[in-house]
Amino acid sequence: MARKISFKTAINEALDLEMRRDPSVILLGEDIVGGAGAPGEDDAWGGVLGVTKGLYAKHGNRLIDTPLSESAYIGAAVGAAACGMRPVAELMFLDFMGVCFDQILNQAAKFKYMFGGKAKTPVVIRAMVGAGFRAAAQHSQMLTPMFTHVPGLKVVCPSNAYDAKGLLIQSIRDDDPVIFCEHKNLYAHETEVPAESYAIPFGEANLMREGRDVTIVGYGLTVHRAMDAADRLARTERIEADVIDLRTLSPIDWDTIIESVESTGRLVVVDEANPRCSIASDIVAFVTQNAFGALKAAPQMVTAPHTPVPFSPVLEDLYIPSVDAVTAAVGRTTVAELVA
Amino acid sequence: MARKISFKTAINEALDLEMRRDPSVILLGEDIVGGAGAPGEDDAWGGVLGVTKGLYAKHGNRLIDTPLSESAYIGAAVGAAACGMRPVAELMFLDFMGVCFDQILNQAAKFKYMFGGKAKTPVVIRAMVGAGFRAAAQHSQMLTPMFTHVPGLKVVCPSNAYDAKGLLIQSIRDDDPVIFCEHKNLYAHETEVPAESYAIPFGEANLMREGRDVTIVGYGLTVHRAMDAADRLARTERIEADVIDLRTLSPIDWDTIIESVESTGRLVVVDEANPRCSIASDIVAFVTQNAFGALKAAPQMVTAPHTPVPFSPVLEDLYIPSVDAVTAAVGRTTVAELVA
Amino acid sequence: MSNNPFPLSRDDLLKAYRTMRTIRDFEERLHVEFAKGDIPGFVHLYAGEEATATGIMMHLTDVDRIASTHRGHGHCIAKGVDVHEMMAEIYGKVTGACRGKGGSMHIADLSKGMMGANGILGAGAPLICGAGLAAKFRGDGGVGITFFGDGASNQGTVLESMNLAAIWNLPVIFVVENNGYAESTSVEYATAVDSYVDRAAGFGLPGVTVDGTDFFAVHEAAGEIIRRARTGGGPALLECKMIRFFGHFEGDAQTYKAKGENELNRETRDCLKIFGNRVTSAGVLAQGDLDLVDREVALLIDDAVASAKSAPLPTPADLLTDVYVSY
Amino acid sequence: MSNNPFPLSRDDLLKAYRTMRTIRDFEERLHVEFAKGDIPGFVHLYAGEEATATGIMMHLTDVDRIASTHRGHGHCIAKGVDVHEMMAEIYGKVTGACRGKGGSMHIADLSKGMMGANGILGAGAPLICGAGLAAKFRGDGGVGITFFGDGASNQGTVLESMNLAAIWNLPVIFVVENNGYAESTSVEYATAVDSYVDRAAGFGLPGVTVDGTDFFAVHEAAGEIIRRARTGGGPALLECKMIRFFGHFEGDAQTYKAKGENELNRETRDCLKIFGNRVTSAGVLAQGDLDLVDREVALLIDDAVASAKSAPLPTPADLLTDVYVSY
Ligand SMILES: Cc1ncc(C[n+]2csc(CCOP(=O)(O)OP(=O)(O)O)c2C)c(N)n1
Ligand SMILES: Cc1ncc(C[n+]2csc(CCOP(=O)(O)OP(=O)(O)O)c2C)c(N)n1
Ligand SMILES: [Mg+2]
Ligand SMILES: [Mg+2]
Repeated sequence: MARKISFKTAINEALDLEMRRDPSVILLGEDIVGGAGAPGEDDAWGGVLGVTKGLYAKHGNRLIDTPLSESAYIGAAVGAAACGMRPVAELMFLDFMGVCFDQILNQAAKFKYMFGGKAKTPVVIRAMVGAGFRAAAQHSQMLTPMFTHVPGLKVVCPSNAYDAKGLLIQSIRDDDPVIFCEHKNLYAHETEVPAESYAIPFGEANLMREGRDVTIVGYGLTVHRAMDAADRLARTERIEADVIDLRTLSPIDWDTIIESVESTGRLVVVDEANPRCSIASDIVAFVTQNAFGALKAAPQMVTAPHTPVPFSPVLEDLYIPSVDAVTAAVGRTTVAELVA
Repeated sequence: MARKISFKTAINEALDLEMRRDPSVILLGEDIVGGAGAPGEDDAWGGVLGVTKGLYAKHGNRLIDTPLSESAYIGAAVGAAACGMRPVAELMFLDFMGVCFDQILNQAAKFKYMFGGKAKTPVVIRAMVGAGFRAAAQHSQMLTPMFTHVPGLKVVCPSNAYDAKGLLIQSIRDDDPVIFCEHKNLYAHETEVPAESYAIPFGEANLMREGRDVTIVGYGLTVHRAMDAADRLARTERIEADVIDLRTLSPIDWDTIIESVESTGRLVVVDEANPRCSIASDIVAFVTQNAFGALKAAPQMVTAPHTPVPFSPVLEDLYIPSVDAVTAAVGRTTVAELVA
Repeated sequence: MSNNPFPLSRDDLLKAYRTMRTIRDFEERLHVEFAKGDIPGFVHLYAGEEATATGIMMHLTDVDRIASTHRGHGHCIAKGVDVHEMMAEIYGKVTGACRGKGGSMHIADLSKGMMGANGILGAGAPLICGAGLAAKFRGDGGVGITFFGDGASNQGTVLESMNLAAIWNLPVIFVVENNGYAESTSVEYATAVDSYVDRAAGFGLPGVTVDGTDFFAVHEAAGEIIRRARTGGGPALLECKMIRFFGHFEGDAQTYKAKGENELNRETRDCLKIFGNRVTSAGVLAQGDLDLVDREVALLIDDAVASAKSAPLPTPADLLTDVYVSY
Repeated sequence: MSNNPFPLSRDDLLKAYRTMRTIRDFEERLHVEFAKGDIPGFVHLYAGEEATATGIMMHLTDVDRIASTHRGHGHCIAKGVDVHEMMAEIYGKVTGACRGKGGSMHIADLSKGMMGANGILGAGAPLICGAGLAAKFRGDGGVGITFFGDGASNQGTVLESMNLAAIWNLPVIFVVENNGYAESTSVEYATAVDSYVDRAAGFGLPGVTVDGTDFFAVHEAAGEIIRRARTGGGPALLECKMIRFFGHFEGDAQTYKAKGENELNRETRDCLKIFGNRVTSAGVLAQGDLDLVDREVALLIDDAVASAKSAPLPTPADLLTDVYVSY
């Protein structure tokens, strides 16, 4: 039975279903229940934006509010995972990685390899990413490229409620550490979502729209910019685009991307992260090295500028890759032919 | 007067010269003097590998040994910089970024922008990078792409003693936060270095060798692999390569790279970092987007594999990009033509 | 007035009151404007906590530096940051303290020794150690003060910094603004020690706990600690127990608080009322003196809001500037 | 023996001695082999500190977990990790505990509850909180023990973890291995408190300091703390004052130590000698019993080194495996 529910509700549902299915699943985070030791109501917050609201009533002490000590509780989640639990830790904003990164970079990500394959670390770290919330430079970053760079980590960034539910369920069942990135400006976004449990395998991108002229790749929020751009291009320029939603950044579905570019010959990657060593550059470089012959024009990267995220809404709106920027990039891949 | 000195000595000399020139330069780090509060000799260590040895005798209390609290002392260096000092903080191994990254990512790198241009943070963070030391997964990473990704940071990685001295002097004089990466396997490497003070400007790559057939780009240790590969190619295949030493990763000298590729039409980037969202992918993507017409073949990336750094010497030697891997990649850029 | 029982002159008392009233009005007004939807982003109000920022900052000059928090408006005002520039910043205008690029959580004015509000809990502690180190090298007698909440007191950065400041004998003061809550979580749940004085002792720091709603208690305790730090006596911790009148941020339903908790606090523990009663009943200031300040401050805030609203926005070019000194 | 004054049986005393001797020989032998240049990378020796690892680990079984440090050989041996696999790992052989991928700083054996040596100071503290949390959820009565040095005691991860363990009442024990030095830096310089018991108190943790070279003192203190933790009594801190016989790592000239410091320590504070004297003078064990153990251990270490040297290296294919469970 599918109903329209929000991205936020889909995440809540995925957590609920996995907690019912597997007693080793526990949730840790700041105010994920709320009101700990306070005189008022229980379950007072359900997370800073209410994503985990209501789970405490269903699962009680398997949700654990933490002190404001990310190193300690993210590390505790990692350690518990190495001891057979399946913790889902909420790092409110991924920007806070800076105070707990070692437990991810040098511990969770490396156990398996460093210990010769003898360790398993099934921990999920949920965190909000992305700009548009007027939350300024320390609460709006993507940082997805940094995690994608790290061997041993899996990195997920859904673009809609359906994927959010299926990918989070897979993340919890996956035996490797997963960084689960939730774009805060997608929380209210609704799609049809089945009530029952389902897992979306990692490394399978979603071909959202089929065209023949150009391949547009995005993830998270930028998938929507890519779709809007594709619609506009179809209407106004009769350009038909393949739009690929990566869904997972690591592992990444190279086959689907390469296959599409081999048919279109043109590639535009839309990435909300900063440009240097970005997901956009990663994809353009891989495709160029491995499908150079198929390219009819220079691949184009549409990213945030090489700046922190500005506070002022007028600037922040310019910071996030726009539909105009995507259509312009597509335009460059069509004229670029002449140059090439 | 130029003499042959080691990379390590060149760094020591740069620190000494800048401390003489500018009283606001101070050094902080773990055991950079050594023996603090201990019964034995003063200046007992001069850093874990002796890089700062002898500076205490010359500059006394302007070298400060720190407790093992990277967040506190790296942050203190950042704070002191915001208050008019020019601290050079040693983060022994860049791998330790995980315990202090916030002070770099969300503080030092963002002050200037977040405060509307009203802040200046002239801090230098020196750290060892790279594999080959048999130091295993937590003491051998490059991590250069992560820092290069961050707007507001400047990232330097010298390949030889001459550059190390000139780039460190520039780093100390620079008004922005600089991550100064010292490849531990280059410390003993010697080149001719003038005794006097000189600064090498950021964003100026070094064309180490001129060819016409292919452009090979590297930084740090991989510059030497690139040079060896170029020599071998010239001897055995009569292939002449441009070899470009980036010297600084952010800012990066796009002009020199593009200019070279426009003349050779072929590009190989050699990066000791892991492959995803790497410096290699960053350069291949930028060049492809901006000089697509000049490319005669698919650009090639030679990087470490997508794995942590293994301990066993036999595996670690396979992990680091080899001369063979570089020549093979150059080979692919020449045959690739047919495919294209 | 000859028989002034307070350690502050009449003028200083008026200055203190004006500062507290300015913070209060600034925050109460933001609460109203935010509800209208005029203000973007996260806004954390300092209302109820004014006596702490003011009692401490009365001892400081521009050579002294502070590192603030996400709840930084009060610290900014007490440290002398221009109220018009603050308001414009919160509205995202180019006339703001950070030219609209920082917003409420990042207001800074280094010329006033205000090293920035901070969106990262505890991040100010290492930074202020650096300020203290710089002051020590310069020998300018400056002190550094870092503020952090009861919740942030459990951040490793804060804890490491206490040890660092102690072994380096830095002129640094750690001010715990203990308002009992971290978002919706109580300090009793999150912090495993009854008094922060014990926490400080574990790092060799002297510590004092005061009623942060009592300006005079804060002023006295801070004065002694700051004097000691200035004269080479080293770092210390000051715990101020206080009240947060509003929610964690604007929009917080506050269901974790007890019924009537806010009303009772405003009734019985309003630091402005407490201060007013003290100074008027002592006959050092007349109610009329305070009323005059109230009227002046009201006008100031009205004007700050009005000019912030009408101020120009940043231009697209501003997006790309200020990344590097040489950008 | 009827009149055994010790809280351990004759067999347990022999077991303890064998463990300490195994650690000592393992480390002394590595010192020799390293000097020959046969051993790659950084090697940090535990020699001199054996009584601490052994005194604590005597109370543990495989259900209990430990998180170790860069100086982890002693913890591994005392926790029951196979000596042959350890030696092979240190030589980078595929027969090693981590198939040659980890080396000295990353030896682990989760089946024995050994969660890994660690190259990152303090990193074991959060991890062991997770082990304690898992034990609590499973109700298996397991405890978690994290070791860290006097230097690492100033890492934010360790400090945050003490608070976390306290508020969650985790069955976790924080063992400070205070050997007086962090690399070349003295604990007096780096740590702003005289006793770690005071540091613990700042996080609401009970703490005890013992002479870490006295097996019986460690064994008794650890026994009590561990028993309490097992039965829901919560976390605690145990400071063990000890001696590092060798340098920080192999190759350290140790000029920061006092002249004759090492010799004097080996003479007067050798935990093996102290243990031997105690048990023989009490007549519970005869010198002959100890000598027999010494001979057996010597053979074990000889064999471990010989087989490590002759063991096969990893193959190129091993470079790419074990990154992901499903790699
Ligand atoms: C490192 C980090 N973790 C979490 C947050 C999210 N956060 C912002 S304010 C806050 C509560 C802070 O409580 P407290 O320190 O007591 O200060 P108060 O809000 O009560 O003034 C939290 C959890 C953050 N900004 N930074
Ligand atoms: C986070 C981090 N910082 C610094 C280092 C480098 N380092 C390795 S061991 C060591 C000294 C540790 O001293 P202590 O904690 O007292 O342990 P000990 O070596 O005395 O056993 C240092 C500084 C590290 N490995 N990790
Ligand atoms: Mg609070
Ligand atoms: Mg030590």
